[in-house]
Amino acid sequence: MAVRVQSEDFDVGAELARLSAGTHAVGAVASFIGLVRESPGDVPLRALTLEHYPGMTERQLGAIEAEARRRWPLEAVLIVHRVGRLQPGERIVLVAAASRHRNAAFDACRFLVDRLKARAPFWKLEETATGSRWLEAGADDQRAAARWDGD
Amino acid sequence: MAVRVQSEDFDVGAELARLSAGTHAVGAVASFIGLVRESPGDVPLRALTLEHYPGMTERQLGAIEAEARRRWPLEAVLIVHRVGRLQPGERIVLVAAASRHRNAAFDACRFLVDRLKARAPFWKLEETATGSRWLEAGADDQRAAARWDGD
Amino acid sequence: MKLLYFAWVRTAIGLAEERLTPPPGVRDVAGLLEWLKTRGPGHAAALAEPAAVRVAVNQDYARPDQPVAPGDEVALFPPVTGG
Amino acid sequence: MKLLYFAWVRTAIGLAEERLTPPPGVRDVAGLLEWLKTRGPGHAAALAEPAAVRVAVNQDYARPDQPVAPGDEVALFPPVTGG
Repeated sequence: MAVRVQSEDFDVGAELARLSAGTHAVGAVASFIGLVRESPGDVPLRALTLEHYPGMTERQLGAIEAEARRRWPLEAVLIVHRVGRLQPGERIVLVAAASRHRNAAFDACRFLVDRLKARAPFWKLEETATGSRWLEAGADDQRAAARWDGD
Repeated sequence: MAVRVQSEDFDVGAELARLSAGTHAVGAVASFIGLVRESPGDVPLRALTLEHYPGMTERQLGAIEAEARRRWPLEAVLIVHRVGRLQPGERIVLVAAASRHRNAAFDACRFLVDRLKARAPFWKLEETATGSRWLEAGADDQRAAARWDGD
Repeated sequence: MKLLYFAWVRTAIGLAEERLTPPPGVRDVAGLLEWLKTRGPGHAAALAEPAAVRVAVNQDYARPDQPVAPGDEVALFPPVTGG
Repeated sequence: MKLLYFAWVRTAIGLAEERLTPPPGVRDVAGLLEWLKTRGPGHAAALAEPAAVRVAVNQDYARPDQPVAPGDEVALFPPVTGG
């Protein structure tokens, strides 16, 4: 399965190895790991709770994968996204693209991450000593996703 | 050590985990794995032998890492490059950049790979049933590296 | 019609899900949001700024003029923040 | 002067390494390559097209006009193909 939503952690080494297993056609695997980072402000982050829309989230991720495969000659694609309550330092997401050549792998990986951030139905609840609040979407993420639209 | 040249394989999961271990400042790890790919022509590739220039190779990789750290706010950088005789499907190189934000991680990782391909003293000897030949450098790699010069 | 709410839209409305039968005059997403606002103070608060809410009809993003039908699954949620 | 050869430069010359004392007239990289060509048929073949060979002096890339001194480590190799 190229697209998964799960609460448990994933094994980065095993997941990436699978993208080039059983074939000698892959010359490049580009990947991205997103982690729960400490909050930039004064109040320490206790946890991040990730919510999703079961059904639609997987559909959107599948559509993002399909678009990447239309745009670049890819041998394999992987998106694994966690949901639930995560501590600082924990992995949230793994995105990877495997191709014969590195330019396709790099471009596709970045495209997948940009599109995921802008379109996949996930929401983050930030929990600190002073309470909880839903994170707002960044205008940066919308811009990052939009730069692929003109291609 | 952020830069290593070795004949043995590397553990991708362990190497990438180390980039964000002991800190909660890393929000993004972008990475690249290069593998021995089957030859595009009719004659199957038997093996690729990677030669390097001990001393200069490590110095050049260190200089490439230092330049990436000057250009982007990075929490960690990793380059592991193998030498010796490798079979199709085997890993050749792992390059990774860890940062608070994904744009720096992505840009730095691609910069590291482009610069490594253009400047780090490694050479590939291709071995097939019909003999051995030294691979020629691609003009693409010189162009890919040059696009960072104007920044 | 099955309505689903996520993130702060869910906490504002106080429900994750409800089944409703909009009046015949509700024909599109914009009309549905206007009608939902009248369902209670939580709904009114969640939909005070309709531009802050994203809508999906049958699990695809929908614009205000997209038609809605009684059998649809309609979801309301804030702009996404995954990854 | 310590000379190092890599990849097809090494196989053409038939040596990975040699210690040489260039004549006093050899002052820069270009002059060194011209003199090396005269050292034998392998050297002449490897250096037939000097533009195809990269030169490093003391482990840094060097241009044709870079000075060379007797104590230097000078390496000759093809354009790199790692990664």
